[in-house]
Amino acid sequence: SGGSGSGGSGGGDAIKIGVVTKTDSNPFFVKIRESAKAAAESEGAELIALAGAFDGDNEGQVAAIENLVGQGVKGILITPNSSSGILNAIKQARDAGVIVIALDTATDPEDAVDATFATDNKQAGVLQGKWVRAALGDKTPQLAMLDGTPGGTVDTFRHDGFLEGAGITEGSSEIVGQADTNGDQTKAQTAMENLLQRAPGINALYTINEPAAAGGYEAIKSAGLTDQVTIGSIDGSCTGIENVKKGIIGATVLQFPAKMAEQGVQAVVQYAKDGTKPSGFNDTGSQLVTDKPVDGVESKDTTWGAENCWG
Amino acid sequence: MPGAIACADRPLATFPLNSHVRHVKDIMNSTPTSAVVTPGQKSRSLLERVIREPLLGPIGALLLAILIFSIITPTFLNPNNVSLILQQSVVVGILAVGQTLIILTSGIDLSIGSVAVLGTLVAAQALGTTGPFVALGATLLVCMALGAVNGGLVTVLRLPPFIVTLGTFTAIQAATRLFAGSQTYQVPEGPLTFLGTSFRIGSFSTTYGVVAMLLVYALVWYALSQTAWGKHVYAVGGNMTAAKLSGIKSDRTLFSVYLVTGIIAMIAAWAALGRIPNADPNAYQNANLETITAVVIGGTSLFGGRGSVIGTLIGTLIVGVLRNGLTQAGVDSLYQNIATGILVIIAVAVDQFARRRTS
Amino acid sequence: MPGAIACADRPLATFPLNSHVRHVKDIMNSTPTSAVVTPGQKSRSLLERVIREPLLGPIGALLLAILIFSIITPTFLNPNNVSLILQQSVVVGILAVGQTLIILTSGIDLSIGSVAVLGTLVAAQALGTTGPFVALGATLLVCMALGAVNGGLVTVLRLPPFIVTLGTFTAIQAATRLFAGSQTYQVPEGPLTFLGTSFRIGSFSTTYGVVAMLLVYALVWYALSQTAWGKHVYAVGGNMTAAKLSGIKSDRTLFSVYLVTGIIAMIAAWAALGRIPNADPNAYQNANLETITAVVIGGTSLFGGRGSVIGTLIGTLIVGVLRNGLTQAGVDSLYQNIATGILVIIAVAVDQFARRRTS
Amino acid sequence: MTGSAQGKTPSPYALEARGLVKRYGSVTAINGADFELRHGEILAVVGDNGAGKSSLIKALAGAIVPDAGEIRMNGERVVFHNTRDARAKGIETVYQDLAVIPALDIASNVFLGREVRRKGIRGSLFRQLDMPRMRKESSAHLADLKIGIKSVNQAVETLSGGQRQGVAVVRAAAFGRGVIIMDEPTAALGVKESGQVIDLIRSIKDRGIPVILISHDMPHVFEIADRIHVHRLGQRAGVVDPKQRSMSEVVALMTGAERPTDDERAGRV
Amino acid sequence: MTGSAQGKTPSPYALEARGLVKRYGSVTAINGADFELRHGEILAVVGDNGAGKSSLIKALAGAIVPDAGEIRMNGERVVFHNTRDARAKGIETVYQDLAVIPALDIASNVFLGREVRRKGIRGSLFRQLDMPRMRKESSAHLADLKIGIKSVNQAVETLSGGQRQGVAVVRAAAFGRGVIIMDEPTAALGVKESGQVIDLIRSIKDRGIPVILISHDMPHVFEIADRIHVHRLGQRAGVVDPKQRSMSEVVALMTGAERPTDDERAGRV
Ligand SMILES: Nc1ncnc2c1ncn2[C@@H]1O[C@H](COP(=O)(O)OP(=O)(O)OP(=O)(O)O)[C@@H](O)[C@H]1O
Ligand SMILES: Nc1ncnc2c1ncn2[C@@H]1O[C@H](COP(=O)(O)OP(=O)(O)OP(=O)(O)O)[C@@H](O)[C@H]1O
Ligand SMILES: [Mg+2]
Ligand SMILES: [Mg+2]
Repeated sequence: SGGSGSGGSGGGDAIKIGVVTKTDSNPFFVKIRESAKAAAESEGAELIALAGAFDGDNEGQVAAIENLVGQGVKGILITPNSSSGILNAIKQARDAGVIVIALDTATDPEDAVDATFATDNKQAGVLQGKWVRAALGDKTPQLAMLDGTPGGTVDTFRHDGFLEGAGITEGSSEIVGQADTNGDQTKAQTAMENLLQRAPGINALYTINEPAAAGGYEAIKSAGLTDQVTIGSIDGSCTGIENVKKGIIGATVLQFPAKMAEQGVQAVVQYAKDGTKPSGFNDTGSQLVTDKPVDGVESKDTTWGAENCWG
Repeated sequence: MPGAIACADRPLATFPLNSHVRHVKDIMNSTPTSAVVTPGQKSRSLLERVIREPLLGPIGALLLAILIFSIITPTFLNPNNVSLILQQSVVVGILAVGQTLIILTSGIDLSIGSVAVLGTLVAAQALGTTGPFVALGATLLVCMALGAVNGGLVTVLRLPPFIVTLGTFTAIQAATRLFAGSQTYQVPEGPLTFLGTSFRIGSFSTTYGVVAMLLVYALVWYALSQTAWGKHVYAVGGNMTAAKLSGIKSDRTLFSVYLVTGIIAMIAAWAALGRIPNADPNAYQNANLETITAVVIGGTSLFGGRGSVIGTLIGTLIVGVLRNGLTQAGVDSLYQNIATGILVIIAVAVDQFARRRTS
Repeated sequence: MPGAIACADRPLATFPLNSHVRHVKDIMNSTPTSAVVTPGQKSRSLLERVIREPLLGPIGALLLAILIFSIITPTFLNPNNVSLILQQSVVVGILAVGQTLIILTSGIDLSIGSVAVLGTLVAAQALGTTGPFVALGATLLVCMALGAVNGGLVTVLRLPPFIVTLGTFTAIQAATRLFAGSQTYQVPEGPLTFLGTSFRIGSFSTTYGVVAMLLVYALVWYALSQTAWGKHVYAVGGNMTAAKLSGIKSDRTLFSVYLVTGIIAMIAAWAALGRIPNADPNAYQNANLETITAVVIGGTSLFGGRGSVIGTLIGTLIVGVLRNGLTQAGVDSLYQNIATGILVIIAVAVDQFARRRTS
Repeated sequence: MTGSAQGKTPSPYALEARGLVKRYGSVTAINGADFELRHGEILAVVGDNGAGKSSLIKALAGAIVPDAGEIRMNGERVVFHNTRDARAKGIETVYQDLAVIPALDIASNVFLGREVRRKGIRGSLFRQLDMPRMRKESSAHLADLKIGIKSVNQAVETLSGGQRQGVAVVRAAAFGRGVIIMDEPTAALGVKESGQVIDLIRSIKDRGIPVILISHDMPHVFEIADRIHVHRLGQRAGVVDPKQRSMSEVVALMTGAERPTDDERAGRV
Repeated sequence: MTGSAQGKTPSPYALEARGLVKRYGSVTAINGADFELRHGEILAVVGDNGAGKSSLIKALAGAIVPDAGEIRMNGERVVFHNTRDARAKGIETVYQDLAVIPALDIASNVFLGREVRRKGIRGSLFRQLDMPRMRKESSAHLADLKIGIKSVNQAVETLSGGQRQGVAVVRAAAFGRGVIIMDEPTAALGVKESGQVIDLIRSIKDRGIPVILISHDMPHVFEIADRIHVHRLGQRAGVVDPKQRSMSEVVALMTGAERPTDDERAGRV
């Protein structure tokens, strides 16, 4: 089985693996890329890392898959930009005998790929939401939401999960402001500054990732409202954990990108060796990290976080 | 040879172009309906007419890139891989035709990609309630309407195309997301994905999208070089005042270019659904920069009035070849970006060098 | 009044400008060192010299926007909010000065944001091993070197600025990510974040970054309008051939513009660290489009040779006011984008209208 | 567009203007100018630099829309919104700044705005241009002027100043049916080439088409003009008969050193 | 840059060229042209359109670099890589296409490339331009030409064709010290204004500065030139003495209808 796409030529029998991330810019994907590189090296495999040009660059990811298949890889690890946008290319790759593993983001339907190694982003959002709500105590939430890119799969899962966890419905008056930040700190800061001008009573802040949280915090700090606003976030980068420790972010949800990448690479190598295909959704887990634990949400402290963070 | 030679009243035996002078005089004396042409035209084959001298640079750069990649990677010249490069170039390649037209009029279209993306969503949503052909018709209408908005603002209000299309780009992109509820829409196989269908010519397999792209190029090449409309496009872009004084309906020409670009965006939207049967409001965000790059690499002047659509095709292919070839060579995307940045500059430098040689 | 009047050999009592003619003749007869000037100049105050007629349009658009937002929102004219708008404009505003210079030479700089971003990372990383002033020096060197690369490719190889800076943009962005491992680097408070420090003038609090921005504008305004270098920049952008024939060191002028833009990018990098004390390889990705927008809204021609840096300041503020004002008015971000797109077009339309009135 | 003159006896004027005004900001380029062109005549327009000659003929050619005043052709009121309107009435113009497209070849420039399509379906359906024919015709016309153009495929930007002017002259001469206006058509031309343009103007007159010639070249003007319109300070100072006035008198009129007679001032010569 | 002529007796020529060649692709614009300009003389250069006159003087002014041939000033070999090199030797040129910057005002155009800075620290340290002085000087120079320019703050693009030419002429006349070259300086000028340029050229000669005048206006040429260089087919056909040859003979020489004498061919007049 397999190998039909490789053309049989090339030097030696080093297994070639492709990894296609959403972009090259997000440290999360950089962590995936680097962990995959390291894992591949230790397995004696060769890894080619490609990426889309921006969040939503389906064409770029499709081209990357096509070019990797043409190059003769055994398996492709991909963090799909949109859960359904690149299914054709994935199917063609699988038809050519390449196994495709989704990392971080599941495809829709899930069995479009051989296997998925991912965080449950919705669940991560729920954790953030629950914690923020509990930390607010009796106060009525006055929530600002610093979203990522409108329409991104992960962005939507986290956003929806947060609202579910916080017990707030979309469109409710408890949401006093929302802005798209593309997960970018500068944009997040400008957006938060402007939101605070309009709604100085904001007491809860959802952020799509830790850079957005840092940007939001800068704005809150210069407005002198640090005591008033509870900030939640998702990612688990070491900078983020550090920020939790400093009290800049109230709590963050730690993800495990290195686990996803390592398991993915190992699965491809396994397949190349004996044809065993991985399958199904493999949750790599998410963990709330905070130094201010609340009742009803299981959490770990920043010391644990600093040991398990990435980047 | 000095241009003054036709003034010579006496034969100048030592003057090489004298025979040409006589020839011109013969024409003057011949009956006006005779088919005598000046020597310069006689020797022009179709190929020469399609590939004009200024294209030698881009073609050279493309061939050089192909040569290098076929040497350093074993897979690059596979028919499959060549077909892939073409398929990957389809959407941006089609959009780049519209961009060429607009840049020829000394404009620029930053909205072109967003129009096509909105087109894919209109098609996908209309498909649910109507048939595929109505959906395609609706897409065409929407894309043309947006082209008309751009064109109207540029011609009637005389606003700078950069600002107009930046404004519509921003507005259309946001409107698309609202319209789509930030969702993506799957499109089932059918007429809407037709341009993604493969077929074989001998052992070479390609898609109808590639054919559509080549057709668009051929059509617009024909319109630009063989019709009065084309001359007017060059005239309007080369010197608007002179074009007006020459009695060209410059506003109408300008407006028509934006309308045609709308139609081209619709074809690109169709091809995009063929390539990825999933309408996504976040797709093709860099199409404006990518198309402009293809146009400029192809030797078209950003100041208008000079250039050709064939150059743009070559420009598109150069970018496609670079991306594919670098992947074949096992280069990671960050290094690919560095390499692409440098190679694009080199490609244009080769062009400049070739041009200075021939002029 | 016809321009021919100075030719009049006899007094024309009915002709209103006749006194002016006599005036000019007086000048001719006066000693060359006398300080007599033509009436046109006498009445020009400093303000008039700074705010030239073509700026009335952008200024009108800005005032209109301010008026509308101060009516529909209660918070807009708060000193705090005004200060915020200025602070939010600092980085793009400074970069837009460099962009203006390059556009005046009929170029374009797509790399300007990426140079500044690389600058922030160089500063942040150098800070770890050296002192803050060495770090700033290193940043200046890197930014100037990149400006020199752009300028060298444009002047020596005569490549189109669009392609050169697109190439360097792509390459620098990728290189920055590699260099930083896509990590962000926190910068502790100190000289590197100095431009983020606030101070008060009366009840109005602002940052040194705002002051730096205004200083950069003032300096470049002076250089453009009061020095020979400025005249040469306009000449090179207005008509390169004529500039060359007039004996201007056109290549040197062009190169110097790219170098100065490098310096300005360094100042922007410094201001960026003041605003967000965290060097992020992914920041300011849209700076190229944003700066070009500010320049064009400010009335500078993308074809070079016409425009002013004061217009760019107003253009920057228009964008800042729109974004802030729409948020104050409670408009959601997608609707904000739609509104911004449309409002930017309206701002430029107001400008065009004002211009047609005055010409 | 039809004015009150309809139904009267045919007008003696091919082209006529009354009280034209055109302002550019604070500059009044045309300041209430009158103008009359008789059928079949060659009318020279002379005047100092900046007198407003080009502005005047631009108004007559539809290139600028006057702020006030009216224009009549054959006694009938006409309004030109653009050069196309004027062209439709048979008015062809050589502009002082030539109005050629540098990057286009000579043949395309000559036929710009009135391209010839191929015969048959290639022309009607596919709208293909008959480039060979346009090339042949342009090169025949240009050969008449003997300005030494090598090939009509050349881009206009590669031509010398005089050759460029030749292209503009040929374009107007080839297509004018009603009135041909030439704004300093020989300014960049050599002695021989100027002579050929003068011959060309004469042959246009022989075809019965009136010509307006703006020129600073007094010997040429006196050689060829039937009447001379003297323009000064944005107005018509008067119209003189070259057989009754000397060159130096005309120059004096241009500068205002001499006064026109009442008939001259009223254009009755 | 110093050639073999050094140390010899002083050259009779202010500017001199031998065997200049310049090709544009397949067009040879200068085809082995010789050229001599004597000290203090006015040398007219005449020739058909496209004969290569502009190309020749562009080579002399450093605007194009010839493919072959050599140029000497006062007998000394010079190589001009650009117009700055020629300017540094005192050669000033009015180009046929004027070389003005449309968007800049008149004063800035006149002083372009040699701006005057303010006195004192404002000029030396802050490098501020002395715009009032530049304006005053330009308007004084322009007033001499009487081309009716209202204000030197006007952008050049708002001027009439003739006024624009005046600006270019003034610029060259004001700054030339070695040689002044004028390529058809009166082409767009009116009778009076042309006369003023001719007077200006005479006054330049009176200052002892030699002038090269390209013109198609034979009466002007014969009025003012000390010698006439006839250019034909990219070469010097000969140099004639306007006192010995008639206008029609010179025109005949330009077209090749008449042959120059051996002395004329060798430039020995
Ligand atoms: N577009 C314009 N904007 C401002 N002023 C203008 C414009 N066009 C012409 N003028 C002014 O109008 C006046 C008349 O110009 P016009 O070109 O008609 O003169 P002209 O008689 O043709 O001169 P010439 O003999 O030099 O060609 C001049 O003073 C000129 O500066
Ligand atoms: N940049 C160029 N590219 C190609 N050909 C050129 C170029 N410049 C000049 N030529 C050609 O060189 C020849 C000589 O041109 P040049 O301008 O020197 O003639 P000229 O004697 O000044 O004519 P005119 O009296 O019309 O100004 C012409 O045939 C012209 O077409
Ligand atoms: Mg004129
Ligand atoms: Mg010439």
